[in-house]
Amino acid sequence: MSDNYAVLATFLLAGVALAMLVLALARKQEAPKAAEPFESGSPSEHKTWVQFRVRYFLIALVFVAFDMEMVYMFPWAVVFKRVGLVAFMDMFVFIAVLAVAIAYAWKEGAFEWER
Amino acid sequence: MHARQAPTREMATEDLVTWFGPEHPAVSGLRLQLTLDGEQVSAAEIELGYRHRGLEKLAERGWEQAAAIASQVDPRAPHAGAAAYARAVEALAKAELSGRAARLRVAILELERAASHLAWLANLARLLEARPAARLAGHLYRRASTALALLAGAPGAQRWIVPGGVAADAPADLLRALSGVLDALRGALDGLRMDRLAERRLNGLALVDGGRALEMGAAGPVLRATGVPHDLRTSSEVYRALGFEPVLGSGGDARARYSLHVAEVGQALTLAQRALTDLPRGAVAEKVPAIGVAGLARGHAEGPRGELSATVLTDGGERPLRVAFRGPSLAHAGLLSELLVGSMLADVPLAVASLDLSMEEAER
Amino acid sequence: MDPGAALVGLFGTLAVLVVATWLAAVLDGLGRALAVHQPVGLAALAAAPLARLGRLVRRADVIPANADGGLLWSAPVMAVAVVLLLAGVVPLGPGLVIADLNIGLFYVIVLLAPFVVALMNAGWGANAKYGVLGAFRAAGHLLAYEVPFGFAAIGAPMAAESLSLVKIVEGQDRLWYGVWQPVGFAIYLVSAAIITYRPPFDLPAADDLGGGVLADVSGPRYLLLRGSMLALWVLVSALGAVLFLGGWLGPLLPGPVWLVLKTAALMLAMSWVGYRLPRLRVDQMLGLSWKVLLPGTFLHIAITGVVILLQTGG
Amino acid sequence: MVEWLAFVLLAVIAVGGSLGMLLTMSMYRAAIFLMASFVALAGLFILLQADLLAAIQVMMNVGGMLVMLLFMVALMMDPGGEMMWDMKRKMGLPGFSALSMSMPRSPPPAEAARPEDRPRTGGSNTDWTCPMHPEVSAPGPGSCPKCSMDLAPRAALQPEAAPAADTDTDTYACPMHPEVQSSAPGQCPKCGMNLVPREAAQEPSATTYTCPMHPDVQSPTPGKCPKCGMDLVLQAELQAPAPAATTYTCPMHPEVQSSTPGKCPKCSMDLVPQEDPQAVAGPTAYTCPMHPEVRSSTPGKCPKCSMDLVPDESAAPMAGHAGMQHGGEGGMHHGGDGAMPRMSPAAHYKMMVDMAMSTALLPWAIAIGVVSALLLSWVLLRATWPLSPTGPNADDVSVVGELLLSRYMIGFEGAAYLILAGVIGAVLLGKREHRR
Repeated sequence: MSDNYAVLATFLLAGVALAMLVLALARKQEAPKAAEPFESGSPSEHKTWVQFRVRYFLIALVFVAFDMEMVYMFPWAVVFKRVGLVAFMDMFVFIAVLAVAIAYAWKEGAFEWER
Repeated sequence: MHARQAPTREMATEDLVTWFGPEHPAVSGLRLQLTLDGEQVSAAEIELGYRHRGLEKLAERGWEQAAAIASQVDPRAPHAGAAAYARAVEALAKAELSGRAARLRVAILELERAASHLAWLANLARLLEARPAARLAGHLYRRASTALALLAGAPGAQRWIVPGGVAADAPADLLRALSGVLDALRGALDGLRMDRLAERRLNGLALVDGGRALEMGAAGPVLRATGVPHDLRTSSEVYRALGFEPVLGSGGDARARYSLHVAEVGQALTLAQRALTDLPRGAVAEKVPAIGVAGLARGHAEGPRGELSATVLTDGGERPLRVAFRGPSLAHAGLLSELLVGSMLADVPLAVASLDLSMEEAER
Repeated sequence: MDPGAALVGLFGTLAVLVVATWLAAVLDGLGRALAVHQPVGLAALAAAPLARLGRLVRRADVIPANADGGLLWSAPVMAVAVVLLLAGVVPLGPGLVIADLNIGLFYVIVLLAPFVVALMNAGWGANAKYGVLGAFRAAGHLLAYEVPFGFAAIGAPMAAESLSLVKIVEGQDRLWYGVWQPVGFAIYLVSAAIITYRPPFDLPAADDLGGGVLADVSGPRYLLLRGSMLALWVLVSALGAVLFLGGWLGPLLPGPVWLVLKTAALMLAMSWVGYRLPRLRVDQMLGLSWKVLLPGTFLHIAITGVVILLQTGG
Repeated sequence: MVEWLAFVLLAVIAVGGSLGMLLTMSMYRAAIFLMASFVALAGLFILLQADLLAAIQVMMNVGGMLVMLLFMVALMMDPGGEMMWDMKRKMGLPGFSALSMSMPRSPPPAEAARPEDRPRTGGSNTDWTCPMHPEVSAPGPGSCPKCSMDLAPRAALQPEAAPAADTDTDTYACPMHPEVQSSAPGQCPKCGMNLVPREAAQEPSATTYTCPMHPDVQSPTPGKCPKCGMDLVLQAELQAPAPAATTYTCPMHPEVQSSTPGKCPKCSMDLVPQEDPQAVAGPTAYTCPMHPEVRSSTPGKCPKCSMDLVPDESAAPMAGHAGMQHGGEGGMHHGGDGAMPRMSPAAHYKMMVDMAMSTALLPWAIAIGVVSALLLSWVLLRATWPLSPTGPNADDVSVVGELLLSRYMIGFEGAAYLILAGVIGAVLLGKREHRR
């Protein structure tokens, strides 16, 4: 197993090195005017890094919960065939509870875009 | 789990203020200052001045210049501008058009409308990424432009409507080309129709209220899509003789405008075809001198984007004292600052495009 | 694996990836041409990406004024690294895999998230309005794809009793999972289009943002980012072929050829369908993901579970 | 050997990530550092042959940190760290730039300054330097040979604190700890900074403390800002009284002097009032700490960011500081008595931490630091080190699955209820948060 990861680590290092090499070899732009960020042809005047209102706020929260859920699903899926009906019933309850969560979030308008 | 960090007070976020246009892939010719709350537009300011050419001043240099400039007011509808100006001069000289010339003018104005509408359809479909429809509309636009070129020459040399009539008679093969375009359009109607996803994007987008539109001075398809039967052509005898009835939309949103444009393309091509069949005999033009008559006169034409008018003030001299043009685009642009509020940023290009603004015409 | 073999594997993978990226660009153009009924010669389609490559290599690397250089720098590096790490686990044929991990599928799902972060870094780091807006759209992508993607893919390990991609392929020797898990397959393809920024889900780099996260990226930096987006598309499609279309399994032809054919077919289908659909807004994409795809995956898991139970019980 | 290398690399990334998070000015970077740190920890897990755990670690943290990033951007002021970075640069604080954002590039250079444009100020203040490369020194304006930026007077880049009047001072206080009061010059017992003289008018009883970032925060006692956790400072330091204007000068061309208001002959800007150079040195113009282009002759709020304006001496001829005993480069490094004194390393560190994002992220930084330390020491003390494959290739996933479905079923089902509770809580919280 660690063999596999050693190879993958080589891949990681190679990817980083490759990208850095390409960036290092790239011709740099010297004209300062060219370095102005694109904003439809006008010089940028307003603050860019603002406290942006993330409108998928609620979805982001629900997402974290479901992300966690996936962690449980994969080990379950692997042994599903071996364990059989018990695993199925188990997952049935699991998914039913999650479906309730989704339904609740849906009903409360978490998936609707705020207007 | 991370929300504990959130203060229990209201969430105070900042607006992102950005320029949108004039050099934007989706919006050109005007600059919008969008205030974005999240991705939703909370305020939109319009800034003009990117297409101003000082045409009205240039037109005061002489009658010849004025006539040429009239067809440059709206570069995407040169004949409508020329027609408005010609009517103004004809009204000054109290000249009458021959029946043949009037019918030929109808043909070219309608063909121009069809071409302009098709270009609009292609643009909107492109912005919607309804690529098959965009390609189809673009193809039809090219065919309509070719037919237009048969009549009035290549784009850029289009001074065909002149005071007193038209510059040249219609070529024999124009009618054939026209029915060819019409057939192609009939075959393509299904392809031009929006699919459900695209329709959902357009539904309720850039919704114009009929009363508000009238108040702001909107005209053309933008106004007709709200259901207001305002069309200069209804008062024209030539059009009435050809069986013209204005097409009306309902809803006033971008979807209504889309279907209105599709319907008007068919109507325009049919009208052009009818105008060219059984042309009455007669001269295509009379000489209408602008020099020697004094006074103020105004001429109108229903262009593809709405009513275009030209006002001429003269003391009978070698050059007009004042030539003024007016079109609907400025009023439509004025609507934008209301329409965009509350829409998503991704919808802004669609909303702007759906109004079919010609900033050249708005700023002259 | 000895170091020599690892190096051969590395350079082999790099070569395959470069060719695959070029093929992806060709398939992208082909799908587009098919979608808009535009007759284009194959030679022109094949040459276009190469010409673009030539232009991008020569162009200068512009770093916007006031940019956060570190983040800008990290974006292509992360993107390329993720692509290489993913390429290392895709099984090309029997025994032809660099690293057969026993958590293979989970590993893939986990590694897709840093790619989103890479695009976000490109957008935020540019310190430009459209880039920042694009970055937030990119974050929306993670929220939209990850849960349906993982749940759609879970049908395969349920049937194969392993997360190893090799075992998943071997489990399909009688019937492809895609055949009896059509719901999961369809949801997988949609969420794969989301994660790989295929149209109609190419929001972070959309036209209304003038290119979004890529608006202020140019030259070789653009090449790396755009190229890794295309390579990611290849890899996720190949994974789709592995999970649902039996990977390298097929008669007559050698294994790798089958995998390439299946991957190319999936990519062409995604490209063709994608270019026919209007681009979605972020809210529409998130709505699709949470209101349609996620309940769909619940259904998919239930059906798959019942089928497996009937099979083993009966 | 390879394992050792990997171990060291991962350990450096893990610790460096948490350090970077602690010291970066940018909220966004802090989240990225946090992610990097967790991913490096996942690498350590892989070294321990727990690849499933590593994958879970990466998935949860990249997803979770990304969501946290969204929240931080929405909730925290100055998410990009621009303002903080600017402040750090203005105060001339060295160090840690590698962990913070890279320096903003300057706008395109204007036309080269002509020799007669040089301000006729004497002394060492004609030392022009590059904002990026302080080692560059030039006698006049120009561009930096290293980065082509416009050179700026060194004194303008490292402004001294508002010098107090040379008379009427009978108390000395620490610039950072206003509660420290002394009747004689000396050093602050808390941070070791030199005490600065304070005007008698500012009696401790009349002072209020405010946050440099949140002017609406007012407190009669020193402490931390409830909004951003920065140390409160004396409001009087931020809002100095308006001086009596006797001469007028151009904000852009300090050599332009006039006894009446009017326009600058060089750039037609309105002249701004300025104190007589020979009179008592004092603040002559007010500027925003964040937006140097904002200038005002009276104290007030910045029109761009609503921060309180602070006195700015850079517009005034530096030679006129009669109250300064050392006219030379004051500031941090060779501080005179009247200028902002030299900072002790401890004070410097404290200020760095205050300015960095650490106040928001401190719990995270501490948590990750502790976890890394425990994990690292455990790895180091393990008996089987260096690591080698042990036993058969155990299928971790199925073992976990079996356990989940047999012994820890309650945990499995419980997780679902936990998620349900989480979703409900999130929705309730989100609805309350987002209703404006």
